[in-house]
Amino acid sequence: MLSVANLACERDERVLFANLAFTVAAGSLWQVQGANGSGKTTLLRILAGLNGDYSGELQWQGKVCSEVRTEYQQALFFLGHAPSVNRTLTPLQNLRWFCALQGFADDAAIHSALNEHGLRGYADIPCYQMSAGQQRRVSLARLSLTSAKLWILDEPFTALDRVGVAELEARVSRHAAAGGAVILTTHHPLQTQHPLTVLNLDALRPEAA
Amino acid sequence: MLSVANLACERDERVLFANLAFTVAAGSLWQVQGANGSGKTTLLRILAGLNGDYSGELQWQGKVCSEVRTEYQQALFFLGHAPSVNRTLTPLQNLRWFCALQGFADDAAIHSALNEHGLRGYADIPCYQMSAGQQRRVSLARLSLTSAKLWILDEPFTALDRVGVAELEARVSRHAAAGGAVILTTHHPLQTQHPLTVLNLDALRPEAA
Amino acid sequence: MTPARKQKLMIVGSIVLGSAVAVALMLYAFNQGLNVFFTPTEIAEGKVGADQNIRIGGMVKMGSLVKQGAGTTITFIATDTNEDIPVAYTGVLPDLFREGQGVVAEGRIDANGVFQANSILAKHDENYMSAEVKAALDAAAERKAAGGTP
Amino acid sequence: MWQWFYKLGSPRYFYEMTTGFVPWLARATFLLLAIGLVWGLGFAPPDYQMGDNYRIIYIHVPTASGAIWIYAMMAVMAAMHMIWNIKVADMVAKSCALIGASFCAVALVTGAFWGKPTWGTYWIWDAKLTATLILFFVYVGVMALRSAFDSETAASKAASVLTLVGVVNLPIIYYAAYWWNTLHQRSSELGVRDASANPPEIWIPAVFSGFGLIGLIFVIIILHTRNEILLRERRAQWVQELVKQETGNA
Amino acid sequence: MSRVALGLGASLRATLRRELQLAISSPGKIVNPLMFFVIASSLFPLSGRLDIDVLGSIAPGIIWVTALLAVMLSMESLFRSDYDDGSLEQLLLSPQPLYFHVLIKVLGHWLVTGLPLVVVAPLLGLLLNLPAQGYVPLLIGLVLGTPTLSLIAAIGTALTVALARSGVLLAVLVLPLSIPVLVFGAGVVDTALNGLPVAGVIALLAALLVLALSFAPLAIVAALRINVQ
Amino acid sequence: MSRVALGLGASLRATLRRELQLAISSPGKIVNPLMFFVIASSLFPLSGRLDIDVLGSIAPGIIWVTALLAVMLSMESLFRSDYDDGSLEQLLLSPQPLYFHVLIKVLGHWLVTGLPLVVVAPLLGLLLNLPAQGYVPLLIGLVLGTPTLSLIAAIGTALTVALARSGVLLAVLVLPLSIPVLVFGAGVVDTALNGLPVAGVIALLAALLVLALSFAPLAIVAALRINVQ
Ligand code: HEM
Ligand SMILES: Nc1ncnc2c1ncn2[C@@H]1O[C@H](COP(=O)(O)OP(=O)(O)OP(=O)(O)O)[C@@H](O)[C@H]1O
Ligand SMILES: Nc1ncnc2c1ncn2[C@@H]1O[C@H](COP(=O)(O)OP(=O)(O)OP(=O)(O)O)[C@@H](O)[C@H]1O
Ligand SMILES: [Mg+2]
Ligand SMILES: [Mg+2]
Repeated sequence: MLSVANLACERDERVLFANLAFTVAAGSLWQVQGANGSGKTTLLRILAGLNGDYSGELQWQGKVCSEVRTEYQQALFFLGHAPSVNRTLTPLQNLRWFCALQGFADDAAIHSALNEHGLRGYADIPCYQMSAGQQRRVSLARLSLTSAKLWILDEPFTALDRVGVAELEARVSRHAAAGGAVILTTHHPLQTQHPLTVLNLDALRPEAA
Repeated sequence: MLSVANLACERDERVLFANLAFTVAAGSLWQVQGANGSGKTTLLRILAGLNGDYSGELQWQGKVCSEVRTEYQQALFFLGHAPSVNRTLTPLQNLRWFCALQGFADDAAIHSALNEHGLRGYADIPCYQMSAGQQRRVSLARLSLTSAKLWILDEPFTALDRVGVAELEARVSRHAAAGGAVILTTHHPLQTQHPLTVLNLDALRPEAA
Repeated sequence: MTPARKQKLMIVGSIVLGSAVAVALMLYAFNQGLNVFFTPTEIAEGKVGADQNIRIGGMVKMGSLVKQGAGTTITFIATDTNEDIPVAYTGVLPDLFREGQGVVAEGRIDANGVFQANSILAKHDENYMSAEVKAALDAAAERKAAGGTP
Repeated sequence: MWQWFYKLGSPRYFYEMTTGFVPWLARATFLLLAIGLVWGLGFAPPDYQMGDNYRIIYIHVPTASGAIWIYAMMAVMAAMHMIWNIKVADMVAKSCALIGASFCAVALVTGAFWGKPTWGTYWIWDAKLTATLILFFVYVGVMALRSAFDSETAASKAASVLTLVGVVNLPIIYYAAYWWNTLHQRSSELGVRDASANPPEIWIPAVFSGFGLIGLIFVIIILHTRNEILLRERRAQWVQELVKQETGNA
Repeated sequence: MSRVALGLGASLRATLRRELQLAISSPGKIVNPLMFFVIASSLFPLSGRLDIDVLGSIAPGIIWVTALLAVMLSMESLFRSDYDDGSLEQLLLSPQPLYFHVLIKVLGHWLVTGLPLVVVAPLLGLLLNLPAQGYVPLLIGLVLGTPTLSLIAAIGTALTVALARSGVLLAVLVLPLSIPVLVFGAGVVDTALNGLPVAGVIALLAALLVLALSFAPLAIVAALRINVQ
Repeated sequence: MSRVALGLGASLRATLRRELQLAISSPGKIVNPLMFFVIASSLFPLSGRLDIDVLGSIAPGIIWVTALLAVMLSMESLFRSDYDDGSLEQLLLSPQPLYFHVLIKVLGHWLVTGLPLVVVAPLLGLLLNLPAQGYVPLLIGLVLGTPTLSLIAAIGTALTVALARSGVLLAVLVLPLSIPVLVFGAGVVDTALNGLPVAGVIALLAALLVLALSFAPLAIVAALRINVQ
């Protein structure tokens, strides 16, 4: 689905990675690993098209990403460090807008997504009244609403309790098993049934090599 | 050292905990556990004196906390969700201010604290140029500078890589072993040699009981 | 003394000191006089030079009001019963403006000592009375002025 | 004394005490206002200079001085809330802000409409008028701050701090009278003290409407505070029982 | 599933609705710019003993300058929370046409912050002794001018969204760009007070509005893309 | 170890140094309020065809009002980043006397934002045709008045620090409280221009400053404690 060729990025004189080349196939589950500051966030944002500060080529289904931008964005779901949840709105209002941006409306689906993520009864409570982990759950409820093929998730397990982590691990595996693709970062060891491809940025770093 | 009697807190109609009573003795290591939204952050902020919205009594060395505030604050180190690191200043400048607030100046100690936390060579780089994990490390370098007895840490492992997590676990155990006391929250299983006391807020919740 | 005590003392000390200094400054200020609002007496005492933009307040002296030309230009004498100052004004007058009534004018004193007003506001006094009472009082005052005893 | 003080500080005591008291106060208020306004607006003789326009006085004066006194009361309540953490005091302060601002607005509007015929202008930057306007701004600031917070505790504490800071403005506003000349008349107390100038037909209705307005202030504050108590204590047992009773009766 | 596919119009309406919901859930967003407008305008007469006629003659200037400041300050929050919480990333990554979404967002914001300013402006006219023949031109000018100001301010906001608390920087970027609107806007009133025909100046204001409507969204989108790196 | 114990004075100096370092590392903090001051004052002459003498007579008002706005806008950032990144918690939990640290922080901020305004004010006087005898009173007034404005604005900032982008709310809180400073500050110039003695007004401004210096820190500390819940 997504293939990367010859990708290199440097920030403030430091080369984070160079000559990176890989292909994320349908049905695969990728974990980007590396020490703090190794460039995981940077890589994920480049893949999502949010950071243009790189050299190399990104291809989506064989076409250069920047040329099929709308198509690529339709197939992509990205979740960064920040939860993308407006604190003054309710989960329902937040997710309605998300759906509208994806081009559909479906309140029933939103409610069931919230239930799935352990937020039954929270649909109409303003998000500022929720704890860090609950806000993260609102954010992750999007995973049940999007029809995107490729998921890019930057430290999605942050702030989740143990049950939440296990559920998310399962969800991610299911998505890959169903023919989607997932790229994520996390510092904790993933427990999934699905085969995992690990991309270790520490090993790749030029000076480390 | 710190004893809590009859502590209760509610937020927006929901009782988070009630009748909480425990004593944190010197040399002990406490982990506050609970699902998302169970009130861990709230409890820690109450203990640190940042949240006054509770009923019950807090005592420090046998005296009511609010009456021996300065003394208590001298003995306390608190680290919340936010890293307390100014992004435009360098780690050195950040830590210098921290030391001044504790009433001393010691550049050599700051440099060695940074080295200990894997930030050799980063002392004079503005913090906004650092990754999430590196900023967290700057924040944690304070642990090597403070002479506080009681550490209260809210999810200190967030954003740390594996090495960082292991180091922090070791540091926390050492502090407890040396006669200090640590109260922390985390969703991941702690690996420490030191005996661990677990306070599970889920089990304590009135409706759960 | 514990450090906490010492801190508290320093804070209280600086607040007390600050208040004292502030009070002293204010007393000084009020002794200096802050008025930019002048009475005819003050003007007669020469407190105001020509061509300063000031406000004056007083009463329109009985019988001093003169309409000139088409009636939009008037002159009258403002008085505080002690001193008088002539005032000239062109423009629309408020309803309450009449002889014997309070007035506030803003403008400058010209070379001839006439206050050239560029705005005039009428002032009601602090008393309210019905038209009949006013008439009765006026009558009484006239009788008194005529020397009669009631 | 202290015991009573603390008792009044308990929302429940406040609520129960006012339950019996408020209807009577309301009736008395209504009577006073009715007499004062009907007499003042309908029957008092016209003023020799301003004719019937001066009748605005029966609304303007009480609302204007009310706005000032209500601020003072709000400040006392804020101080009590900050020092002793008395919740009822904060609820009263919240009610004060609302009606103080309304009174201030009414005084401004009536004053402006009165100013046109008497002074020849709706508005002039005179000391008293300016002071009233600033007071209105301060009220609005307190309310805006309160409504900006999500959390009730933070909102009430922040509003208290601002209220107390705003008190500093009051004497300064007073001395601003040195700055702008006062076109607005000085306090006349409507001749109540030395009944020489203003005849009784004019000041008696004013006294009625004045006391009526004071009554009205207290009635509104108490009703508003009672509402606030029910809202904030809605989970307390006594409120739940009250609600059960009410719904049972209905 | 009960999924309903939405056209562009419907999804723009969703963006507009969200903007209005945000305004309703924090009413200060509507009231505060208004209060700022009133308070800031009354600072001028307080800061000196002005002749009442002079005050009337500078009233249009005061009203327009404070309206400009009020619009600018209230625009500051337009993309702020979306940037902070990551919603802006979601907007940029959505397959929707950003141009229109951004335009709608600005207009929604204008509805809750700019329009109320227009409504209270006559009150300020009273306070500042604006001559009677100035009111209608003032209103026409503000109706045409404040959306333009909003759009210009939105460009500034988008440029500075990555910077924490950038109020002053925003002002430095936006004020010079807004000067033409200010000049023509206050000019409408001035012209009317001098008894001259105002149609020409009004047409210029309208032209500025149309220009802003068509080009500002481009600049805003570009600025947002730069900031969300 | 090379640990040096610090007294209160030395640790206050550390807070002051940090404030200055922050200003140096983002020079916009110093330059932007200045630019705002200059641009905003020059909006007035642009917004209407004013008689040059009239302009001179309203110059003190314009300069003071824009100085007030500039101080207020630049104060917005005083506790912002400290709140966002948690440094404020550390300050509140430190065993140091907050009263003095907060005071020093405000004064440090004034040094980098308020003082430069005083320095460029004469330039604006020139632009706005301020009569010659107005310059010295203007400067004296600004030197005494801007720190007071900073302290008042700091109370507002502290009260609103927990609220996201609260620029307009800040204005609504701070402007009414600042009116006395504005009145006396502009009054100094006005009085001087009318040839009257200014000592009394200056004493009043100084009294306000002293009052603010001693009481504002109390309010600021209380406000910060409320917001860091
Ligand atoms: C917008 C315009 C006006 C405002 C803001 C205003 C404000 C006030 C205020 C604040 C007071 C209460 C003073 C105190 O309790 O110390 C007051 C009282 C009073 N006002 Fe006005 N006023 C305005 C216009 C007028 C006009 C046009 C008149 C009629 C000439 C008037 C007549 C009075 C009288 C007779 C009192 C009672 C006297 C006293 O106790 O001070 N006011 N006004
Ligand atoms: N600002 C707030 N206003 C009202 N309620 C709040 C607020 N913040 C948190 N809460 C409520 O308080 C409860 C406890 O929140 P808290 O942040 O202490 O949870 P936590 O245990 O730290 O959760 P997490 O694991 O997600 O960090 C939550 O259920 C939340 O709904
Ligand atoms: N805004 C920035 N400007 C300059 N350099 C930056 C910036 N942000 C990050 N960097 C640098 O880029 C490198 C990679 O940062 P990145 O955030 O991608 O790391 P990461 O792998 O996600 O780390 P973490 O595990 O801590 O989240 C870091 O070494 C950091 O110094
Ligand atoms: Mg990262
Ligand atoms: Mg938490």
